Amino acid sequence: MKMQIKNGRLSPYTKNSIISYGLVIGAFVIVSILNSMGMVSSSLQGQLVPICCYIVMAVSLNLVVGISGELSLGHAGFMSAGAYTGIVVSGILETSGLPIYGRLAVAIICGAIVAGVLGFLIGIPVLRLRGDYLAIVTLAFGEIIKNIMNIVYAGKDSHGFHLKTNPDLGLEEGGRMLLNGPMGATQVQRISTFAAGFVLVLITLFVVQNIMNSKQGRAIMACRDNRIAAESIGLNVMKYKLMAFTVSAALAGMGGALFGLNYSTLLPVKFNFNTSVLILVFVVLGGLGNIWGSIIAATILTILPEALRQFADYRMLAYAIVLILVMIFTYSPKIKNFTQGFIDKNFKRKKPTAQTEGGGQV
Amino acid sequence: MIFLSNLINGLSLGSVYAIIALGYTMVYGISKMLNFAHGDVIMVGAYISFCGTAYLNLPAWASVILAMIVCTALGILIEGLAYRPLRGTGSLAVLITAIGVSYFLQNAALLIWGSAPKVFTSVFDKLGNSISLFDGELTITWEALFTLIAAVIIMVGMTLFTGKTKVGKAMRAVSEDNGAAQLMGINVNSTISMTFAIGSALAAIAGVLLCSSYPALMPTTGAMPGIKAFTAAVFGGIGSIPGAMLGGILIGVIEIFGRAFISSELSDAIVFGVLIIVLLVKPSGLLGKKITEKV
Amino acid sequence: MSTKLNRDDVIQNTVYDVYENYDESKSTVDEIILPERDKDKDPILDIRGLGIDFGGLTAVDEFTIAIGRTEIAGIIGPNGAGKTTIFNLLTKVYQPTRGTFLFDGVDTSGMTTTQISKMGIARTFQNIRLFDKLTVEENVKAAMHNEVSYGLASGIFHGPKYRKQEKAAHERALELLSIFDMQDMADYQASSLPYGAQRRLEIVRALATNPKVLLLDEPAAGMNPSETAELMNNIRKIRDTFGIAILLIEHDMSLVMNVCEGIAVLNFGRIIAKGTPEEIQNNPAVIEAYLGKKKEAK
Amino acid sequence: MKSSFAKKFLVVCLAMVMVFTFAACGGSSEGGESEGGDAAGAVLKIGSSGPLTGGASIYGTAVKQGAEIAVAEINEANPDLQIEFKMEDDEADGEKAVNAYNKLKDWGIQMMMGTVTTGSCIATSAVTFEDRVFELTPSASSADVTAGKDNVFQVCFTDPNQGVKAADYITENMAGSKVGVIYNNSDAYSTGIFNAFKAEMEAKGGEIVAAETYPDDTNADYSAQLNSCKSAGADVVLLPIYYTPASVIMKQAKDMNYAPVFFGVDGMDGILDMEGFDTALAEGVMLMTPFNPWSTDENVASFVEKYQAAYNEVPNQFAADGYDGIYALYEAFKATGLGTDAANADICDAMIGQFTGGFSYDGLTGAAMTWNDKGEVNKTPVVCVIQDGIYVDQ
Repeated sequence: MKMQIKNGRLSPYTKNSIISYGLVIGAFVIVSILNSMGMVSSSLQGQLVPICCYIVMAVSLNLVVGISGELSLGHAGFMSAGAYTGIVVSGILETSGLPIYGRLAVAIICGAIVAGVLGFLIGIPVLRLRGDYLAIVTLAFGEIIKNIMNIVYAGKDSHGFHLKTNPDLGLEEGGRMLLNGPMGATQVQRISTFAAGFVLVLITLFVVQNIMNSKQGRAIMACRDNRIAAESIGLNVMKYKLMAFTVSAALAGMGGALFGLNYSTLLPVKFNFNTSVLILVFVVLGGLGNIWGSIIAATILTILPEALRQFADYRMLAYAIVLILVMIFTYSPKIKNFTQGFIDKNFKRKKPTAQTEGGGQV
Repeated sequence: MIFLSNLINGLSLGSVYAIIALGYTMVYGISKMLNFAHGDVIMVGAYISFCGTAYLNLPAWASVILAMIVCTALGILIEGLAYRPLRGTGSLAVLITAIGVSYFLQNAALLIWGSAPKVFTSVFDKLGNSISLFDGELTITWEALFTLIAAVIIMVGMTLFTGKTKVGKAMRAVSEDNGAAQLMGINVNSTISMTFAIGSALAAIAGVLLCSSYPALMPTTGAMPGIKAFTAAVFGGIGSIPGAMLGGILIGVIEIFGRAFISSELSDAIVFGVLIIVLLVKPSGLLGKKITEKV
Repeated sequence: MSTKLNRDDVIQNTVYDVYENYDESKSTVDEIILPERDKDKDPILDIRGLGIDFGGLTAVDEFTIAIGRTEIAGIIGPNGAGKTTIFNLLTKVYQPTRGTFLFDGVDTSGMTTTQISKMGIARTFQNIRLFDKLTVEENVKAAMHNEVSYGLASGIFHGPKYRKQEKAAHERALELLSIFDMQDMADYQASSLPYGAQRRLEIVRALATNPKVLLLDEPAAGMNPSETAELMNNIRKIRDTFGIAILLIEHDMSLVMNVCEGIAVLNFGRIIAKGTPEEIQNNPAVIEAYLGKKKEAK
Repeated sequence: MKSSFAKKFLVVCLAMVMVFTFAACGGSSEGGESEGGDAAGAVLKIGSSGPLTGGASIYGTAVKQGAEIAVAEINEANPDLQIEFKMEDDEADGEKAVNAYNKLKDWGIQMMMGTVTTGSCIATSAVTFEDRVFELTPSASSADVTAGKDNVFQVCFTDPNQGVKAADYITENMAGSKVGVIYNNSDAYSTGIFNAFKAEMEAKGGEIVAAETYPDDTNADYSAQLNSCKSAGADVVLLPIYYTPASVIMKQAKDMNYAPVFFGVDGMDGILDMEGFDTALAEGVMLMTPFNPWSTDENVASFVEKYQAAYNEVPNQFAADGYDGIYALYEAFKATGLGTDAANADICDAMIGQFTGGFSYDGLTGAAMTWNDKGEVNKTPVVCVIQDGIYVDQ
């Protein structure tokens, strides 16, 4: 049973990391070149930033769902925390003379910090629960964040920054409303760019993949694979789950800030349960714990509804059918067995026994 | 009086949640999956009943039966086509498929019935005016009354069914231990189909009751009550029939009370906040079984 | 009696070198079953009247034994006697209803599983509990989290501290795996290992936490006689190499009688006998517990 | 292994989608007809986006149908200037609306008659402003839609405008009444009207005894809010909301024997056409609407007739807004004297000149509509009361 593992063989993490970076950088280069040649449609161009955001969201959620093994249905909540923080910060800095990229960077960092702190605070109670109970509580927190955003009003004028739960901010003439309760943020200066999105995706990949390949990542995955055994070797399960949750929330905050600053308006309703589910779909379809799978799934599923526009009214119906079929096609044991022979022939792994690999189960 | 009136409304809304939650809980109990499409089966049920009365001129009771039949068939169909191929692959794959089914049902309804909301004629329309007490200070609608009664009957019925009948016992066996039940000669597939059938029939009833009280019927009608009922099922302890009932009623009452006495802006936040607190104190819900992992 | 070797010796010497220096005849057991060589030191585990009830049912009661610092001790008993429950009590998976135990002289009341592990009790599980989707090496490295001490920032940025400690951890993991000659399997996914290798990996993982006491829950379950024989050697080897105490639960009497210096027999949650293997073999209460009373046997 | 399979599958999918998108973006997959049109020099491409699927699709669909009637009329009447109209779905979501607009840009949009819903319109108008594409929204009514953007104009009233008008009407014609309000606090439209209404009521000395909200939830229970209004003694209940929740509120009010005067805004229009709605419930409801399908006006009657023939339903205000939107664009464009081959930016500037330069249009939703430089329309609101299932002008 000697295998060819030693000399020069890449560890699975390194290999996956290279694929992920390669995909992202390759896609960026290709799109940039095509763009400079004027070959990218407006439709795709307009989606470049959102795609980057959704990749960040998917990869960060993968850290919780795939790597830490906890089903979270409230990821959009952290996205909204980041988005609104980013919008407010960028709005405050608008008159500061900071260059746009500097402002974007500060806004994104602030978004990450606020979402991260929120993730930490929410994680403490939430992670005491398990399985579907944890899922429902993350859903609840996501809804609560959305609900609270509905009553937050913020604005700035020469007296500085105002934050209230009613619209009477008493802004003086020339003051500007930054957050307007249920109307969300309006008149946002759109400063997100594809290049910034690209950098953000790289940062996210760097953080998540390096964590996976570190002491912390091992501990997080150990807690996922077997909680009792993890405790028995002295791992503080709560600590590592919280770590994954917080990092994931912070990354989601970054993605949110980028997203928020890409549109001139942003309603709190945008970050409802459906958005959380959408991101979860990216993660599951891309494969749990599989980072580059998340990247591809986020990209395809963001483009797909647009690509299906020609089906007009049947568009979302087609999307639903595609989603169901893809799930059955990739996860059904029967179809898997059917294709197994084919795969074995073509992609033989160097593993001693052919047990199923990671992917499917929580 | 305001209190009483709100309480009655809360109980009525809660009863609808309870009936929907029953469907969630049964399906969860037996197949350990969160069937997010359940809310949309409610919507289909309501549409069928609407079509029954509006286009086929059926009497109200017949349209309800029609809705139950169609939803039952739909439930079995969904389970067989979308969920069965994924059995044993872990709950997450099925969860996403359920979301796909939910999208599918909503968009199919949109194509069939259009986006314009239909006004659902209450099945209790014939009973005339609502009950008026205390010189009209307090009114109880027939819908509220019958919803509550229906919820109680259904809960008692389901408890008896799962406790006494052979099929019900088979369901319990499958939900306890799928593999062992199979070895005991229980047909797991048909038992699970049966559960979906019952859950979907309940969904049809819930849809009719929901739309009798809140008559605007749209393709997205089922979504939010679905999520609330799911919350209710977890609140009461998912997998437990009395738990679903209790959870549903409590969520309904908390929602209405929160809206009436605290803040209508934050009523959802209050509902979810209470849920979180309860789960932190009792991690498996009010009446849920404590899950212990054998070491 | 060279029971204490340092690790480097082991990796270089073979098991058998160690065994040749080991004088088995000197290991006798007294009433509190401490081997001669451990007598002058405090026991590593001093378990006093441990008991736990589940609902109204008493699963374990008045469990009192002491384990010497380098002793190999065994707990035997029929199915359902409460053996694994004792392991769960010792690792604080359950908190005891009554009694307590001292570990290395320290009262463990109120400690958590994690704290117990940090103090130096490691265990394996009757039903194997590996980190299935991690590789063999990662399974071992995961248990070395105390010596791999870099923080989250290093984990993210992979700085010099990360590289140094990861390299050390990698070497140490291979070293530990080599005890069972598993270093070549380091990159396999844990769940893909054959059954016996999974059991061995669990032991290696437990050892990686640097325990003072190793609890083995049915280490020979599912093994054939030759594998069991090998396991026996390995158990002794581990004790000698690391100088630690080993407490094991086992149904395989040949293993227990050959390896253990002291044995406690459990029935219905209570100790019905304790002593050396010979004493146990000749104890009527034990025979009754295993074979039943004569009139009940028919 | 299976996940490797999943990956392969995904890769194939990605490749397909990429090909798909690039093929579409290659610019002219649908370009055949439009190029032909350009050659003739007489096709004006007007795009729009609005919710055609999802919960708000009723509004988008109505605008689309109304606009299509107008387009058909124009194309029949004027062979020299044909209008090509294309409406993309945006699900009332800002992100999707920008996507839809970009899709229209690939199609070759010259003017935008949209976006239908407010939130989406704020998102697209920021983009059309940058791209210098003239935008006339039929129904996005928030002041934020036009704020700071010289290229965006509205066919409908702004929300604050409606709130102010409602408060004025109530304080003048229903003096002394105690007003309760039930509004959707997660909706910009509803909140916008309410905030302006409240401010104006305070200024005019009107009394708001209860202001109740509900979250964005189509099947919510409103009994708690109604109870609050009832116990506060409100005899007029302002419903600055859309007609779907309003229909539920009316039913629940009847169930609890509460019969205030309901006062609706333009979102109330459409309530009588709801399938299955008991119009008796709406008897006596007052509403401010710019469009009355039962009006005896000749243009309105002709539009209603065509609309009913084509879609078998009574047009609502959104349909009329869509119709007016297309006509206003058409008339103003003719007035600019530009050819259809003009650059978007030129069309945009010329159109802005028209709209702010005294251009006036007689539409279904108001006679002699004019626009100010803030993009707001100036027309007279009509308060109707529902009697015997139709609107009667007050």
